Amino acid sequence: MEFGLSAEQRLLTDSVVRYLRDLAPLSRVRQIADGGRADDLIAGITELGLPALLIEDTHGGVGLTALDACLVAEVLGYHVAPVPFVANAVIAPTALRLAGSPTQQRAYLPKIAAGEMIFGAGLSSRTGARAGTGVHVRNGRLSGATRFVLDFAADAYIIADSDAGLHIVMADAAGLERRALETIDRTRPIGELIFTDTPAEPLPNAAGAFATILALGRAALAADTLGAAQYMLDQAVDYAKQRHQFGRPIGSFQAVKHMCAEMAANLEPTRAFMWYAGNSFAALPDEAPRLASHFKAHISEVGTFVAKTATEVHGGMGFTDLVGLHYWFKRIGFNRQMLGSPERLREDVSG
Amino acid sequence: MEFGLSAEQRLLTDSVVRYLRDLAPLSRVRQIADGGRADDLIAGITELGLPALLIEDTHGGVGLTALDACLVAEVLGYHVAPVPFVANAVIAPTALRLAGSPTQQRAYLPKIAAGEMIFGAGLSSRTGARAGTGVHVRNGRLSGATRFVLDFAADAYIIADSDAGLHIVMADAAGLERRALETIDRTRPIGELIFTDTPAEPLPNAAGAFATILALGRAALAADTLGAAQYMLDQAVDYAKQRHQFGRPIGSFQAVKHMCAEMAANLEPTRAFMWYAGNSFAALPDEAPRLASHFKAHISEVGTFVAKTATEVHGGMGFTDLVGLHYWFKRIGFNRQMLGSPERLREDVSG
Amino acid sequence: MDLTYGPEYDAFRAEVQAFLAANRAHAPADARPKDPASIRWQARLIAQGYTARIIPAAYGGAGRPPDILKSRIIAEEFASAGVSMGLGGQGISMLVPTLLEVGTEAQRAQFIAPTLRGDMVWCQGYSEPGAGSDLASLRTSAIVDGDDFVINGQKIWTSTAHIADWMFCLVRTEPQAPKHDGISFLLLRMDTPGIEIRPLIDMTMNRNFNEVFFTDVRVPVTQIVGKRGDGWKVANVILKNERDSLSNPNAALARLNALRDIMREETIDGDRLIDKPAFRDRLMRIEGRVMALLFNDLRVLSSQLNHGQDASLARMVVKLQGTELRHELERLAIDVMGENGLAYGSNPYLRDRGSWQYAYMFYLGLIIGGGTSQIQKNIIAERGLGLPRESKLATA
Amino acid sequence: MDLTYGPEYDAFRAEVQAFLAANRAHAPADARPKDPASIRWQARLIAQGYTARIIPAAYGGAGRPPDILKSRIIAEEFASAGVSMGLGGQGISMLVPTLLEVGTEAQRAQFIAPTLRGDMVWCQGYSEPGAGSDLASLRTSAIVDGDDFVINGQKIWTSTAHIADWMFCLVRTEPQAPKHDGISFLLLRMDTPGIEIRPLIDMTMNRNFNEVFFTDVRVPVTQIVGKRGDGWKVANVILKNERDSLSNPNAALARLNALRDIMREETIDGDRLIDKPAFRDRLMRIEGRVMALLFNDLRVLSSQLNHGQDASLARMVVKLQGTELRHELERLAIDVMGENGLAYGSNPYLRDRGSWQYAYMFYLGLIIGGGTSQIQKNIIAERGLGLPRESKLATA
Repeated sequence: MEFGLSAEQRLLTDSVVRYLRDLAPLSRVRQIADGGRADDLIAGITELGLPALLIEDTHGGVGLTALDACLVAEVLGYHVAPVPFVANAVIAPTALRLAGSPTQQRAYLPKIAAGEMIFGAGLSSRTGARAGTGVHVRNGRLSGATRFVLDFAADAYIIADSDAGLHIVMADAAGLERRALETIDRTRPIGELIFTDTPAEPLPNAAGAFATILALGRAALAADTLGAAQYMLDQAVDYAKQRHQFGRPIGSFQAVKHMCAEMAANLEPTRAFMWYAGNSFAALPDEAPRLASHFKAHISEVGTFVAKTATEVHGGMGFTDLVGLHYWFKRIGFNRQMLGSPERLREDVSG
Repeated sequence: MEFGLSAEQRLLTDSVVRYLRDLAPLSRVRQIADGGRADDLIAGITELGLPALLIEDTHGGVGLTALDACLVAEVLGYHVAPVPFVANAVIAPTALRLAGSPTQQRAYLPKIAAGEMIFGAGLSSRTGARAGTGVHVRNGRLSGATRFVLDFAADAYIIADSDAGLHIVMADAAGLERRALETIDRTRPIGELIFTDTPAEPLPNAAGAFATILALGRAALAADTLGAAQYMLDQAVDYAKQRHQFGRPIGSFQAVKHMCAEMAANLEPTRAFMWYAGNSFAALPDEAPRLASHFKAHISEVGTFVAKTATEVHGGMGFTDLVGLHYWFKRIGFNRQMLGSPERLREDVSG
Repeated sequence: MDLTYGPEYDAFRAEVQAFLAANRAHAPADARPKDPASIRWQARLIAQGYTARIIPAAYGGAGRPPDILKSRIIAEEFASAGVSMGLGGQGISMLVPTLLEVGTEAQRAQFIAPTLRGDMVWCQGYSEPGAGSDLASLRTSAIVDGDDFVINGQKIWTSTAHIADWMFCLVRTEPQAPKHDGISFLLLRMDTPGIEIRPLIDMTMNRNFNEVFFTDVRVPVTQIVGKRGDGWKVANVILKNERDSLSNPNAALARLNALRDIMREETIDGDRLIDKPAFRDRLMRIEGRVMALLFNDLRVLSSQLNHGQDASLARMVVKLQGTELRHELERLAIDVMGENGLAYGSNPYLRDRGSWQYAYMFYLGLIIGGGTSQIQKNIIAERGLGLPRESKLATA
Repeated sequence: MDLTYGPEYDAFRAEVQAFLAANRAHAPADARPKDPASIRWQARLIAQGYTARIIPAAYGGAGRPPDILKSRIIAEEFASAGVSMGLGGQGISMLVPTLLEVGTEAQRAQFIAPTLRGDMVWCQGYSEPGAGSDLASLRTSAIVDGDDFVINGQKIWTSTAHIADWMFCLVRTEPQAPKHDGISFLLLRMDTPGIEIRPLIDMTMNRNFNEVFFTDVRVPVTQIVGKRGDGWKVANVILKNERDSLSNPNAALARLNALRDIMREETIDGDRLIDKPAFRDRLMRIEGRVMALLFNDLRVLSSQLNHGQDASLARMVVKLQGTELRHELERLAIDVMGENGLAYGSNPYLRDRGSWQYAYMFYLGLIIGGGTSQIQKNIIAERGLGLPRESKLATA
């Protein structure tokens, strides 16, 4: 019995940590958030094998597990890494593996693994469609709109229609209008896709697979929040040790101390939650969707609390752009809403 | 413009405070909670005019307002007074005034005012009927059951049936079974009434009046919670000043200080809420039910927080029967559920 | 209990309404410093007695007698009409009352009228990177050299520094004195050589603040308000007023109603958001809290009108409760809008010009600024409840 | 990651299950001190190695090698079968490990076996009315007079004092020494003259505790554990173990499921409670928190089995999170039951024998007791996160 990370898992996350620490420090994140290109970082994480993570070696991938994807997502959140991941490395490979035809798998998986194609994902028709959205299929072509498309700067998209189907749509397809949407989180591009009789390639086995695909996307976003919240807590603790007011470190005041303790007390158990939920995709696949939804709902609440409290511990400095803490604050806020807000997730699991 | 208490209102509450401080100290409350009789206290508050409060002088009452009833309820809560009030002095007089015939008013109001009759109230058919309850009328007689009857040790009851009707039932009526129900709050007797073709006297104008009757009962229970929570806060602050640990008063530790500050910050604004909601029965009668429900929902949440936190400030002592703080804790818990729990109240006002 | 204002005030309210109806076309959408339309509107409001109301006419104010209800009626009517109340800023709200209280006659004559008119814009130099909660530990130094103070150091959180003509600031003039006794309150021109202003972008990505650096900045010794070493007292004449204005429950009510509108209009999977019970429950919970603060505010107002009514604790909790409430209210709005609630900047699905995310962050700033929630709790516990003060060392 | 226990342990689990199937008829519903059936059951469990498992056979224990997984399997299977794990109490859980660690051979021989058998019942005398959080400030004095300590003072929170044969307690033997250095750990018979026991009723209205008063109580000087003045260290050998057991997430899960059953069965206005979205949302929110602690618990277990896995912070937060969670879970149950949730004592509408109200209050007691939440937060901040300690004066 061992409920902890393996040496390989530690090596994997260490390699991503080292890469991001060196090549994606806050100054680089800012640059990309301000509109700079992330090509070199995308190339770098591709070299590290991130898009290939969930792809079997027969398709040029490294064939790791859902838990490994969560661990990587956690590291990406910790560094607010401005790179595609949740759609391109998690949702798309999983959709192709579970719902795609062998031909589709052979066509696309090697390209994702090699970084030759980037996939976005537009699932909003199935995760809470807002007015003006919804995707309908006629004669194999799509009409309608899907919003909040993850990893928007992509070559192709996995699209959920309003009737339990999944499709691949090329970014340059006829009748496809792409509109980037600005959000508070400038580390991750999202956008809207508007379809007008747009050619699409259906994934033949979508029906039973969607729950798992969505769950894995949720787990990855939730893991990203865990990482981001851990960073904010670490920063708050550091700041509380260094910042002096009234002649002593603010971390020696009981109020500040207890704010930090409450963050840790809420956050630390979510790590085991992530391990268990991530591991369940292999160990308890029937329970995985429920566990992933519960994990995302829970970490979203904890993350919101940590984001606010860590900012408060930083005092006015936390409110400025100087220390950049807000990138993590906003990333947590972004993850909270995407692919299911806490209320919706709790509704999903209460059946 | 004056949004505060009048000199008369202060005189009224002062007289009740003085009476209870002298004649209903904790030792006396305990005695009654342990089964002792409260006859002398009931006589005493009758002499002070409490049951007569809302009854017009033409019926032997003192003709005061809903706000005055809330102010008295607040004092009763502050002293966990083990006496009838919410049903006997608030719900029954209001029901008779708004829904009763002139004959009924002449028959019962003077007796309530003089303490010659005590009324209980069983409204559960209209405030969230649990399985096994519900009251039905056939040929003017009642069948069924109502539970959680307030001021249970009574001579007669105001009963809400399941179809918007109100009735007077005598405690000694044929076909009436009375079962006392033990709850955590031993300062106020409640019970169940089981009707088997029980004779009852309908109140002819019940239809439009029920909302106001219920609202006033809710406001009174809510005011009781405010008083009880204020007592718990006062005790916690006193204890924090007196109790020493680690060589200094515990109230000088930031954690304890902030617990007290949070209680005060949440509780203090509820006082104005009570004034406004209480005053609305006269000043803005159409808005009164909504304000009373909102007030009760809000003070129930604040009260729950204060009850827990004040107990925590007392450390182990708060958990014992020695300081008796639990009587207030339980009174707040009791009020929270009676005549509408917070979730139900919020559902009521969200229409 | 009497919640009416009485006939004199009803008449005054009608007068304000009439003024608004007749003049609102002249009002700028948002009064901004140095904006000619705003300055014209300001002059009209002073003439009418609707701003600078109780400041003597000799100093350019409206010279009306103090009347809390009339001031409130003006505020209520302007708010409900959505019309600008004229120029704000720390010169008008903080410096003018300070000079009225402790300035010299010459200072009053020189500064108050142009400030009220909007011809002289001020910024405030109090906080420093190392002196936030513990403001009295500030280290920007002013050393006398001839007829001048020579200032070196740094200020932060200086809103409007980049457009201000003048700054009022706290500097350390007596380095040997105990920390509260070594501070002086100075006035200085922002074009004095040696001042450098750098924008301070905040988490909303706006330039709401600046940093200001001083290198050998020379200020005539006459430009001191109060005596040398009395700066802490001078600043505290009005510091306490600042906190109340940050958390107006009427503004919270307006936001709540705007959120309810969104919930009635927007849908998810075809259902109106207002019909989602979990969201509705949260909305009603917030509404109860808004009501508590609205009525609490009325109580505070009444206590200012009626002697013998004590509302000091009620007043003391306003900033803590009000800012936390707004932060949560804005968060609820984001949650009900879901992914659309993330919209910011140029996003076409913004509601209310993106103000929900903006206010969600801005109110977190207010929870921190102007006396953090932690400090508010200390104040409530010590001054409101009489709990013992910690030793000086431990007052965070 | 491997959540299975492996074949050896699967076999062991089967063995435990077989034992339970064959023997559960002999188990008392609740093991109680001095109850003959409980004492017989205890003997059977020791013989089987299911309690007192790793205590040497020479002292009356089962003498098995330590095996965390087997211990956990036993606990899991007994809990899931709802069978008593034998006698508990502070003698077995606290005194026995203390004597094993720091007792003399004579003390071990005299006390451990009868304690394990249930023939010798103990109570603990640590807390005093003036020494709660600040336990080391205790003042009950023990002065040497000839061959005896003479004890005067008072203890509080002494559960089972009224049925105990012996007490282990902390007393002040060196009044001149610094407060942590003046304490000794004594053993004494409860029938010693001069001991008075008064019941301490708590908010649940049960006698869960007592007060114990000492007036010139004479105890032979040989009945000390450790040296004079070492009592604080002796007590701390095992004090830390106490805290974990107060908040078992598996128990929280069982309660959550019981609550869900109530919500499926009970109705309001004819609607099942589980169909009320506001309650369901709260239930799911609590379920998420229960899961977090369940998996956290698994992580702590794994860290005890696998070297190099650090779960110290994960372990440190268990008491704080677990007790607050239970208190809230019980409160949710009361809320969903509404007025029926108020039932207590003889009320015919009690669910689960009134345990919801009982546990709601009892868990508030646990939030306070065994290291209050405030103290837990200090520990997490200082030991878990490395934040600076306050000066000694300020450690509350």
